[in-house]
Amino acid sequence: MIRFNPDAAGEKLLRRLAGGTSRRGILSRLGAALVAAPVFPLLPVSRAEAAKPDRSPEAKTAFARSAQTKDDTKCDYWRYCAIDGSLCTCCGGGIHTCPAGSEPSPVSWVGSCINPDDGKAYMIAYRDCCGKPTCGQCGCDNIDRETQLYLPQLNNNIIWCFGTSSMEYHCSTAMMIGAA
Amino acid sequence: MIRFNPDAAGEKLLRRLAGGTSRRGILSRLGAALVAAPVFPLLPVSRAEAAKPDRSPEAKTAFARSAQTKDDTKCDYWRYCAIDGSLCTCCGGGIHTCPAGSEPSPVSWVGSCINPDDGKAYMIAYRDCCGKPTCGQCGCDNIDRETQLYLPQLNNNIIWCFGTSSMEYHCSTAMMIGAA
Amino acid sequence: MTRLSMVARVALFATAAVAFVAPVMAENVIAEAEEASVSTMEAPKANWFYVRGGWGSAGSSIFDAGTGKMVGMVSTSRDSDLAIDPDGKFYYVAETMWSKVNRGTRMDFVSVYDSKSLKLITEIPTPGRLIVGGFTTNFVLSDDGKTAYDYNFDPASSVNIIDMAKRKFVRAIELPGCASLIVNPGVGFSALCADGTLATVAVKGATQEITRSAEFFDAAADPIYSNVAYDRKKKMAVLLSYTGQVRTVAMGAAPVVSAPFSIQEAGGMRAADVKPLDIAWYPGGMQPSALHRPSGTLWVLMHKGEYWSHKEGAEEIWGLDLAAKKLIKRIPVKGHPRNIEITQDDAAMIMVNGMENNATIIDSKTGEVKHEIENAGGGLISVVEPK
Amino acid sequence: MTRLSMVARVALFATAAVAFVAPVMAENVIAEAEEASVSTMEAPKANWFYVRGGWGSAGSSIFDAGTGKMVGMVSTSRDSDLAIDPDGKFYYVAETMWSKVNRGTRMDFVSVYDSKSLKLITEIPTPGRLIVGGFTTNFVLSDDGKTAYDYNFDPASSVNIIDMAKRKFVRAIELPGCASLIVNPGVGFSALCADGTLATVAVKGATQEITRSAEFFDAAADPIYSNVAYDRKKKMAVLLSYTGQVRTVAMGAAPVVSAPFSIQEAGGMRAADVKPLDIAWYPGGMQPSALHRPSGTLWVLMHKGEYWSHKEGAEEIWGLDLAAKKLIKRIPVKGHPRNIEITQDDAAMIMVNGMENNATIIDSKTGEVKHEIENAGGGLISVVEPK
Repeated sequence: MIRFNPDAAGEKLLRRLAGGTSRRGILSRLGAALVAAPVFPLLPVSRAEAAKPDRSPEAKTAFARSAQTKDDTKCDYWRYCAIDGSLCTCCGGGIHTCPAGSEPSPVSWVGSCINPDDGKAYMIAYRDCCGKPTCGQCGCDNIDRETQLYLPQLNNNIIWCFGTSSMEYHCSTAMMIGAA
Repeated sequence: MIRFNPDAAGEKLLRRLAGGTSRRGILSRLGAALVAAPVFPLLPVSRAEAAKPDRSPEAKTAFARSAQTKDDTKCDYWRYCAIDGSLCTCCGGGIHTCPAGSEPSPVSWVGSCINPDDGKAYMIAYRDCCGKPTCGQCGCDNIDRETQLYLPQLNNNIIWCFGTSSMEYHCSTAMMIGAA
Repeated sequence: MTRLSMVARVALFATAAVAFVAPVMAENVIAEAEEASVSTMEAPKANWFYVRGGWGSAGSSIFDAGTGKMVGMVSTSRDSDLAIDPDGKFYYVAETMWSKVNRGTRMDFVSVYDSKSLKLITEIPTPGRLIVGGFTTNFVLSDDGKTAYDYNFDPASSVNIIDMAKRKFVRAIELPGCASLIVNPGVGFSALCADGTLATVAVKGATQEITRSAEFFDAAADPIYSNVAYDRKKKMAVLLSYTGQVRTVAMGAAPVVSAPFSIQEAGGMRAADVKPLDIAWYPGGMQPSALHRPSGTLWVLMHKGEYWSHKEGAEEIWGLDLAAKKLIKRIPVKGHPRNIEITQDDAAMIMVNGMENNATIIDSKTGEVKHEIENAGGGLISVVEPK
Repeated sequence: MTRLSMVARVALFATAAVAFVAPVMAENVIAEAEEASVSTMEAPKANWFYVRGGWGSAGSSIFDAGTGKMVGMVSTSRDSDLAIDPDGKFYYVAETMWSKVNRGTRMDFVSVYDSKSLKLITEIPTPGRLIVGGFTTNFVLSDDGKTAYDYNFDPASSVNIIDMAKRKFVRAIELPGCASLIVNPGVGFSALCADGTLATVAVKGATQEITRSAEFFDAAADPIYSNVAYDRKKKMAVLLSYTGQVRTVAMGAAPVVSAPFSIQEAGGMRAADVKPLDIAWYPGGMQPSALHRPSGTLWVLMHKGEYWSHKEGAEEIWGLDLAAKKLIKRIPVKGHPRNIEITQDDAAMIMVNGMENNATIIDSKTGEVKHEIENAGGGLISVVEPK
């Protein structure tokens, strides 16, 4: 089983996109990041690595301070720190399950959210479910560390229905990738 | 100039649709009425004929009692007694003018409305303007003598965009036909 | 661009491949990456409401009457009509599309969805249909689910017959002056007509015979709501007029229309009439009544007002025992709802909704509000009819 | 059905024929039947606001800032982008459609509308575009209106170059890691990049040269809003970051980015920073700032809060003199608007709108609310830019 290395990917990778100095290097990495994102959700993370200390600043956002871990049909559920759209959990789907008749996008945007139960940051992939009209239930727009179009994997306005048979937006899931 | 005969068409014609006894006759007349409607708006009416006494019951509806004749961008403007939709007067059009880029439907539903200034009933053709997205301004749904689908020219739910290049509904006009 | 697209495609394959890897449950792996999946629906259930969104909406949300939760959505494009296969295997959507959304080539068809996967199975092209929202009687299925009748208006009236077993359009029958289709088992269908009659179309292979009842209502003075309820088991339709006159129709080759009775008189009040100025309780809304078939109770959205207020939202829901012709319940209701439906099980749960897109689920036995659902949709409500 | 259709066609001809009959004004004819007509627009005016409907909307309503009245609508299908021809002759809409509304074949093109008749003139096919709502910098026109740059993301970044004079797609340029296009007169275009630089694409016939500025912002820690304002006359762009850092950019082959200054410091407060917990005034919204080009004033939607609240609706509108780096006005505002734009005339009328689809027109000089428009639309606002 491949293990997810949060120092090589995840938050640090995303930070590096903005903080590096070699332009060519950054460009090629950014290109890779765009397409590598869909692979993230499939890599388990070991407890040892996930157990690293809380890495601010996002630990202290207003969202993180009031987030809960009990009800994933509410906007303040901890994984939804950067979600925008209808929660699939309110639409007949689940936290990582698209409602019947819709199709999960193979690519996604991501967020780095704090689980209040252990105080640790996890990387979350927001996969849109596509191919049906907007669900309309439980509309949320949380924006912890959400950025603009030039950093698209951290932007929550884009309709992430690439690679699906229809680009109609139905709802959004919040899949655990691993520790961030 | 052809003169409009309110005894041969208009309200009486519509009443006759429901009140006749010869089934075949009614059927053929109804078929004709459906397609004859668009011709109504083009026939002027003489004052003599329009000056007939107020013919109830519609004279006394709640709408008729509170209708006004000054502002055709309000739902209570007298001609709007059976309109459903956005008023074209609020959308860049006029009482009988479609907003730029939209197209008047050649057929329409009709209403019989009282002008409070003279207390008389007039027949109004509600022509939809078609081919653009819904205007969204000044939504009204007035229902004096509005009926159901089997009397379609008196039903205001149908999208009356027949014979236009697009059936997208934009807004509704209220054209004077003549005395009812 | 080419290079990146290739990488993207590789990534897609990677996703598919890893999906077959078994999850690792070992204690030292806590934050296991999750897999994307797609849920499956149950077959249509008696306690589900199918709620159309507001004007222009493209979906019908399904809510469970017990939990008040959304369980799925059927794609119902703007001004389309939904019908539920009596066997529960399919959803049928009669719809109209243009090749460029609001322009281009018009296409009319019935889309067939698998009721469990909600995947589109096929489309059955038809010659056209009436484009209107808010009516239940433009697209109806025969009791056995094998034939669909799809009303067309262009602006001449006709009915398209569709063979749902063979999934193909059969032929159109002209029907000037009539609309509001009621299935007529073993015969074909019936329809309300502008001359105050009920037309019955006996479909016989490639021909049909159209007969008319005697005139029994005044389509201009006291119209019958187009949204007629039909009871498959009793082969009975229930008609409600603007003033609150209620009639039942025993369907058949020569349907028998009962004498009317007044919903107000059934409640001990004087009957309402067609004269404005008089104040009375009137039915109102787009979908103003719902028939609970097992108990033979008609639930009607009622409001105080004058005549010609037939679309007005409700202040009360009235429960009418059709056999006894007695008003058995009055339930006050908030939000001026314009649509009502009731589940066809013993729970008999009512849903109402209105212009604000919110829905309320009410226990018809107690009048108790069970669920209030924001943004549920403001359009037509459908339920599964008992076969 | 055939017979009736024929009659219908005859009726249409009748309509057209009688339209030529002169109106009779004689005293004895009072209730003359009216003729249907279609209005014509004026060319795009400096005091018009083009307001996109909410999510999923298919139209942009045009409101006159003086009267607050709607004067027309441009068809802008879901998630399309609107651009106004600098010569005022055309509206351009970059859009994406499917052949069956939500399924079928994808088509991307730029629709060209005559600005006076609002009739569709032609469609210019393109290879694709980013489907997203709420951004001004995905579809931009060169100052002379002859070239359009249309951002694509699939999910690799590129820019489609479209010759608007010849009305054809020219070619696509790959631009990984950058978006938010700014036209760069005589050069091509520039774009903000994830590495904190500004990329400049010098388009030279069939080739291009892409250069980068030095890094000047942190795209993850303090992003610059994608909705960058650009001043054609001054050939200057204005950049606003989440914390309220303001920079101007002198466009050119090697754009010059000014040193940033803090909008809060310009108002005598301490600068806001990226640490949560601290409370400060922050910019917020989808379209959080509007540039009044004639006066060099930036109007910004501001709210009190913590960092990472960059989409939050406004409590105040701040007017910032860019040259003096001084806050010159604070206007309290209701309804938590998320979009702002300002007319480019001396009247300098502000429009704001928000989630409730209502718009407010405010006199920027007095802060007075001039018009409140219900259901105006909750999306992006556009104005005519001075040529």
